[in-house]
Amino acid sequence: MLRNAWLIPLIPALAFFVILFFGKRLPRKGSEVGIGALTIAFVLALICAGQWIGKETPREAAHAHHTWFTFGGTDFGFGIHVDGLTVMMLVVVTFISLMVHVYSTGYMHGDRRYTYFFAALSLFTAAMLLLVVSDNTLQLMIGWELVGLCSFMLIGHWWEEGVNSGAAIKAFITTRTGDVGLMLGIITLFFAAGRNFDIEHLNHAALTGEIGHGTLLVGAALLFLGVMGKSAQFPLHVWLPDAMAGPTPVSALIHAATMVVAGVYLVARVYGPFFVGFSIDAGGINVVALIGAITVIIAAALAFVQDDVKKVLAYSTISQLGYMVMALGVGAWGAGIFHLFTHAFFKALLFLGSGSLIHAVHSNNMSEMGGLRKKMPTTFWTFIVGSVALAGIFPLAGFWSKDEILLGASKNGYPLMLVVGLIGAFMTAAYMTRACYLIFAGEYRGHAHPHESPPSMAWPLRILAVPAVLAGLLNAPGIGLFNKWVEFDIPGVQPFLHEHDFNYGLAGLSLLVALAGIGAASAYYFRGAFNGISDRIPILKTGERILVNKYYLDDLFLAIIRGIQYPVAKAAYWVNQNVIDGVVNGMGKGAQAGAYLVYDVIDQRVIDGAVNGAGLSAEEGGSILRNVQSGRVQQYAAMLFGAAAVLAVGLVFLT
Amino acid sequence: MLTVAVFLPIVGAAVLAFIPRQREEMLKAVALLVTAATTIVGISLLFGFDYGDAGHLQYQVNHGWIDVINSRYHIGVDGIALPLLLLSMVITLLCVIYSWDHFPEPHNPKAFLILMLVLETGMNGTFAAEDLILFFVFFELVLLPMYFMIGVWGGPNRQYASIKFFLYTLFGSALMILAFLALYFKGGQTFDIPELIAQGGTIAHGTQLVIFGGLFMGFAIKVPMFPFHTWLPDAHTEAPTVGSVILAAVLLKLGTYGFIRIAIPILPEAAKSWAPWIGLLAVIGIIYGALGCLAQRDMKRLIAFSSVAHMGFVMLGIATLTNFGINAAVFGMVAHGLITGMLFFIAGSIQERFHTRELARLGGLLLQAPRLGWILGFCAFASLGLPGLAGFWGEFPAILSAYQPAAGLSELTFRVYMAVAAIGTVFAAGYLLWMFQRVAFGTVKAEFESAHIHDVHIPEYLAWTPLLLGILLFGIFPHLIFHMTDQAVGLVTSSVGAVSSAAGR
Amino acid sequence: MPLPFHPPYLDYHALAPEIIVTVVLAIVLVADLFLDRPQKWLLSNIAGFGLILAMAPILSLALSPHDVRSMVGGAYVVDNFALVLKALFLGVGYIVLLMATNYVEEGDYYEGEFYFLLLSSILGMMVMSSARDLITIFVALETLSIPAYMLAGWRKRDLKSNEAALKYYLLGVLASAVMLYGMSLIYGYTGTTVLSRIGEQMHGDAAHQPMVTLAILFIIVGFAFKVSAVPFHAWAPDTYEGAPTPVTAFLSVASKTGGFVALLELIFVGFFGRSDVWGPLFGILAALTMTVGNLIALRQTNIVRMLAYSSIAQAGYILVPFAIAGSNGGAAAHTAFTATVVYLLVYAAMNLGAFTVVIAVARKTRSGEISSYGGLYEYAPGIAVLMSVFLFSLAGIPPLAGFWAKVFVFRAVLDAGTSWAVLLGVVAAVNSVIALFYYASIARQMWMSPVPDGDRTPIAVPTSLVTALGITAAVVVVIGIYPQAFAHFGDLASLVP
Amino acid sequence: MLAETMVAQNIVFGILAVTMVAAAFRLVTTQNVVRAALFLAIVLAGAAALYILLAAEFVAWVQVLVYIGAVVVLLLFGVMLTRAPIGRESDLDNDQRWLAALVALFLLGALGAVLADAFGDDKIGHITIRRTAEVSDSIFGAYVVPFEVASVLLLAALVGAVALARRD
Amino acid sequence: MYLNEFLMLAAVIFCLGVYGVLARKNAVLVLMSIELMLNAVNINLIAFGAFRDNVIGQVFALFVITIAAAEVGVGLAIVLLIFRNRADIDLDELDLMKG
Repeated sequence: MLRNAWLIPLIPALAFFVILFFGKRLPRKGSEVGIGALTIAFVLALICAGQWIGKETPREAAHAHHTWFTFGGTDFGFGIHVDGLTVMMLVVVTFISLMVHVYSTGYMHGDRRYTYFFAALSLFTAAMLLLVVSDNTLQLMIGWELVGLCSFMLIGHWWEEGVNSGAAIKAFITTRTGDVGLMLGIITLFFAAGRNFDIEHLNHAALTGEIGHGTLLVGAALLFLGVMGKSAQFPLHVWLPDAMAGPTPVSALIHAATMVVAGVYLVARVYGPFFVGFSIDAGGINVVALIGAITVIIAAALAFVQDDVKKVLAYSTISQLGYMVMALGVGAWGAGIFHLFTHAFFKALLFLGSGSLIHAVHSNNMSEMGGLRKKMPTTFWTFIVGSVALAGIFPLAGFWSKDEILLGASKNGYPLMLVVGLIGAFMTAAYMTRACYLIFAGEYRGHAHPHESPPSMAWPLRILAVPAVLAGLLNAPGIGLFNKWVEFDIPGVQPFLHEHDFNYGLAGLSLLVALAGIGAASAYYFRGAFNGISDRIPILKTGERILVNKYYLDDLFLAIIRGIQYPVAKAAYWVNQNVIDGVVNGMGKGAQAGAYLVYDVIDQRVIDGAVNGAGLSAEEGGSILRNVQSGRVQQYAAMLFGAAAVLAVGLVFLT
Repeated sequence: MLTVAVFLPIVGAAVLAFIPRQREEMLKAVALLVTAATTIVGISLLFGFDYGDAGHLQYQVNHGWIDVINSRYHIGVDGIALPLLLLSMVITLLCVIYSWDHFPEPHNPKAFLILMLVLETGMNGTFAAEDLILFFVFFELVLLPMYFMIGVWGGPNRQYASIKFFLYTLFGSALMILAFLALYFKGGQTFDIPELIAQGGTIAHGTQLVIFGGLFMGFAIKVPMFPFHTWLPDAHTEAPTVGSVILAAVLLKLGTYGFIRIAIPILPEAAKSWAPWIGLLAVIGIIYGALGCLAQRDMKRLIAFSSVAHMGFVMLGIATLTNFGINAAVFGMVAHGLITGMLFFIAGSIQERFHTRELARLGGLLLQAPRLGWILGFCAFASLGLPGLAGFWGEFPAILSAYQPAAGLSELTFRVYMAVAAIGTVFAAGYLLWMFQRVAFGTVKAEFESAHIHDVHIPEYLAWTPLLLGILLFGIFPHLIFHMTDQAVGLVTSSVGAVSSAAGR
Repeated sequence: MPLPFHPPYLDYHALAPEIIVTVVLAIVLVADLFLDRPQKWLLSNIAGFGLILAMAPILSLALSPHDVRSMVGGAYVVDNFALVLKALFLGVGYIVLLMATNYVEEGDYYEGEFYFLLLSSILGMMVMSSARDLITIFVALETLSIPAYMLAGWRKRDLKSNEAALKYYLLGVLASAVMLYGMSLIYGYTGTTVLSRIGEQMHGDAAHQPMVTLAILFIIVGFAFKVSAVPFHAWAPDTYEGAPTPVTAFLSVASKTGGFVALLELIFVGFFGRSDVWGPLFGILAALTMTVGNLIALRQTNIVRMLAYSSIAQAGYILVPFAIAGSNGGAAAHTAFTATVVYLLVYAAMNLGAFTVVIAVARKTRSGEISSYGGLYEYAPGIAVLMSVFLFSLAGIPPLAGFWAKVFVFRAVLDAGTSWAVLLGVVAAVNSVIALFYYASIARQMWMSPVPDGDRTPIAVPTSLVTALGITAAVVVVIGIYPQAFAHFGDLASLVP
Repeated sequence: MLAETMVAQNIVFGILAVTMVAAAFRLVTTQNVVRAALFLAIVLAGAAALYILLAAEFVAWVQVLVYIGAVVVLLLFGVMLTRAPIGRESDLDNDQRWLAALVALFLLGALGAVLADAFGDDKIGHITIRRTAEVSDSIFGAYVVPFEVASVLLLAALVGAVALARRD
Repeated sequence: MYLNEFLMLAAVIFCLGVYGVLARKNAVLVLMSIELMLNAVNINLIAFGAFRDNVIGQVFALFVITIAAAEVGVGLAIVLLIFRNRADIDLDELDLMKG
């Protein structure tokens, strides 16, 4: 089965076309196709996992490679590379996606573009899976871009409102900006690896020092640009919160399992160049880790001041992604991946939960919720589970993965990252507490009449709650299966990433920090301690304002776009119309709508004259010369003799 | 066989000339028949083509033509010409279909169809010609019909646009013919392209530079490259839908094709000396065109400027003088032909329905005509180079090739070009999505709420489906084109001595 | 004591075309006396028949094996070049006849005399194409000019026509006076009038004395006037505008060609040794002629006048090969000569065609203003298409004959390959673009502008005009598609040393 | 040849030359059209005399017959028919007199210089008296074609002139 | 006798003719001036004929004389035509067509 893993992306892709063309005619408007396809895909993924685990160690990655096309003497192939990482991703993606599909049947019920929505979901999943299984960077990039496309389609699902389509475009453009880096990075590494897109070959070459360090650094740095775009790392994270404009299931899919983790996956997959390029094993600090760290803190801080529940989760996602990137940055490869794994479950859970809430209260704002604990028990319990898991409380999933990251940071010589990690843990716990408080505690502040969501939505929550609780145990001390199943090894390269055994001290510390966070937050909210503290202390006030305004980053970017791009565009266009075009016509010429009045005159003159560059001058020349043609025959005669005489003298001297 | 492919249309035109202009149905039927037949011939060419030997000319015909100046009727196609040849055939066919029930004003289908057929002969001929004079004749033969198409059936400002287009291109050609004749005398008294390629290298470097300059003017104006592009927006804006489609889809390719077929292989050294400058103009064009787009209010004009940007990618590919680059260029030509052609079709249909192309007045197309809207979206994404669609394979390899230009060209320079071009892709995404949002998203503007907008109808479907399929197909199986072009390009670049840097290592 | 008189050897086969034309013009003249008004139409048919008849011996000569027939000590030669041009003149004459038939008939001008003069002028041209001797050239020149002077004034009651005649006459006579003076000097220097013998004496230091230079210059000036090369062109626009349109066509094609024929003979046979004189001279003339002609043409509103300037510009292109024929030892002489002849052939067809259209249109609009061509395409598509063909051929757009003419010229230029030559070529190229502007602007009128006076009644074109249009258009298109046709004329440059 | 004949020749030439130039000058300056015609006659006659001096009697006689006999008379008729006033008339010249003079002198200078340079002091040596027969021989011999053509030309000129000039 | 005597005389007469042509307004006078120029040519021819000691000069001169006569005839015809239509023959009045 491993060799045929290509079926897994293929099935949803087919589903996409089926839904697109026949969806509307089907009884369930195409949703059944999507769900069916995803179920199959999920099953296949599980089979893959089984076979992978079943392999005798050391597990050999499965390959299947076909030449796609060749030119320029280079083979552009498409193929699959299935190893632990792939399998893990396959399982996660298909599973989450399946959940989201099911959930959507309820959530999107009665939507105008219900069918189309499912089509997009399937394509989205397919694209992500394609990205996951691909064995070469080119194919990976294709999946990558397709993911971007689908995110555009889904975020802009309700495109009637300009806000939504705006958000969609913002998402696409921002990630695309990162993709410039990705593209150039891929190109650089393509040539560096001797005109070869193959990832394993690339890693091998990188780790065996076949490629110069400088080249690797450039290539990796460029790739990382792409990562920052897709995985919403600071400062390219701005698109993600806006992306909440999309329907909640989409947010779940995007933020839990698919799009955003693509970046992390990329780093993990093409780890060789990163490891060597950024000389990660040197410890201390490096760009990847640093960016990750910054993201962790900043995003977490932002999560505090949000009123929109989805935004809270969005920022928490960003900060968790920061964790993963940081993990990879500090060389804790396994930890990063593991966190990706666990995070997928509880974050999906949380999003779907929030969706259930929104579905109930018809609002995203926590200020219009409150006291829902009784009204929506299932949602409540599952949400709490998710939050606790996210907060990293023993023994839920988040605890284990986050702990490993901190462990890695400390052991690989990144003390700063360790600190950041702990602060992050504190904040995470705190803002989740705040969220839970605002949503479930106290009195209901909304206007709608909330009620528990339909089973189609409730069940996915229940199901997701299970891995949210248990997933972490895979790597619990004494078990540590995950790291055995999913490990980064390149044939021919002796292992360079060393896993560290569980460290109770550190684990305890992180747990304490998390609890502290919860404690503090509860103190603030439940007990009403330091009420209005931010009002009393100006510094905090300004701090809050800055946070509320997302550090003014959006404004900054808008300013950049509005203030630079459009004027430049306008200027360039003006130059085009007036200078270049003008030079050509021999006179300035503007055909731009709105400038007609200004240019008609010139147009006319230019047209009447010769458009061919001599323009007006030709015309004038003609007019002047006409005067010679006076009509007086004797002047003609004079011209005849005169010319003859002059030429005579001229020639006589000439010869 | 090839001769038929070239001259069938003009024969058809002659036939049309004898059908009274009242018999519209008959006129249309004949025109359709002819173009379809031509396309079938083209397809049979496709099947008869020996891909194992795509590098060399096939279906060659080589008769004496004008012994006086030793110019021969020599035609043939290799892997580079074949796809473009087919492109022009298909596009013309589709244009006939599209204009089936809506001819622009002043109606007069007879003249319109005749022009279209003459145009097709010109285009096919240019792609098939293997003799400079023959090439030039076909190259120019294209001018007149387009001139009349724009000038008679065009928009309000048509007279200006048409004459501008005409003079502009002719200016280029005037210098081009001089260059051709110079080649004749410097290159061993022949106009035969293969022979010239064999001997071109022997021309003194200085002379090469000058001659190349002449050729450059001729082709660059046609492409059009950055400082010479100003005829394009006017021509496109004023031209009737079908005119813009043909213009964008095929005519612009004549210029780039000229570079690949004539300028570079015959004058390799000059090509090397010119390449950095061509590359520079190309990348300027990419950014410049994109910025131009962002400042547009008129949909058609926006698409026109996007052509400038896209042809910039093509020219960048060519400028690298590598296999990657030129393969990409050829692919880019085909892709741009399909995609931009499609976009112009849509723009035309939109104008037909709303009687305006002003982005500010449009909106909510998806609500009134969802299919049209999504097709537009599809094309927009194809045009911004989304992988899996045709546009990507013209763009990405071009950028790729700039990383490592042909031996002897400054890598640094071209890597800068590469970066700029890559940034250009973001701009592309910017203006295309912006356009898409304005046109398709949002709600319907008040003025059109009551207007009855019919969705895509039959002739449009017939005309568009092949293009859309093509965009998808070539996106998924780029091989379809690369396996034609690769060898032929290999020969081109070998003359530049770039093979070592392209195929090797 | 009486010296015995040895009658010269005359090859009557070779002279047959001239003789036939002479006979026919005599017949026309006589017949004119006996026919009264209603039957005058016969005359044009007789004349036309005569011209066609004269083609017969030309064909037989062309097919006959021995191809150079030289008479009276090389003063009169019938070779390939002569035959081709005689055929051309006959053809042109026939077309002009077709153009004139209805024109003269309906304008009730003298018919018999008209055709008679036309034929005598043509006779002069035919003699010119065989003349290889100063005296013969002089006589031929006057024979082709003097009738033309009078034809220009044929619309007797029209002041413009009179003025046209007078201007043409005066300047013509002056030009020939200058030319004669030059000829007399040449005779004085060489002691002979036979070109070939003159040619032999054009080498060495003696040949480089200023006197010879001056003489050559004066002779060239005489013909530069005939071909209306700037600055000797001034008569052309006025005369063309004033003269009856068929006559204008005749002048702008036939007599211009006559001038070029004479120049070819003089330069390539007589003065080839002095390329240092005529090379730069023609260079200057060509550049001036092209540029001035085109620039002024840009500003014309009357179509005949515009065509006049256009034909001046065209003469400029034809002069280009002369300019480079002598460079680096006459390397490019052969191509240059061919280029000129080819251009003359093509130019005749396309220019005549354009004028025919003008006549046809004027029959309806009664106006020569370009604006009156607005929307022609709507009510006379056929004519509009033909006119476009002729105009774009004049502009040199392939695949029309005019394009090949220009290609031949450029070819000659690059064959010479000197930097001056190339410069001249670039000037010509740029000019061809300027020219396109005014040609295209007429096309624009016809196709893209509305009909000025909403009158859309189609034009009634008489058969003779249709025939003329048919022939000219056929030539333009056929040569355009199959330029190889030229090869069938054999070596056009049979004069090149 | 005897010296005195040469002297005589020179004297005669001198007289003739002076007369001709004077007459020609008056011709282009006189304000009386009829006089102008007469001056023309004088110049032409002088030319005839020169021809005799150069032993070309036949040409001389043709000159007398054709020119003085025909052309001058013709011109006089022209003068009459165009009702030019007999006697003085104010403005027979146009306003570009000075330009004309300039061009003429410029031309004269050029011609003079060139000729002087060319034929410095070549003498017309012994002059063979050519009998008219020789002239006719070569006209009907080497120059028969132009001769025939010239006849057509004259006919054409005649017919055309009639057709133009005749009142209708 | 010096050849140049004749040539110079001819040159002078030729230039006087040129002057007349350019400066005279009355068409008939212009015709006369033209005759002057042609005569100058004839003198050249005869002189050269004597100089080169062959008959061609005389023949040439005869042709010139003949044709000159014809030209004058035609010229007068045209002048008369104009006179009939405009009642004067001032050349500088004739500028209906220009530019």
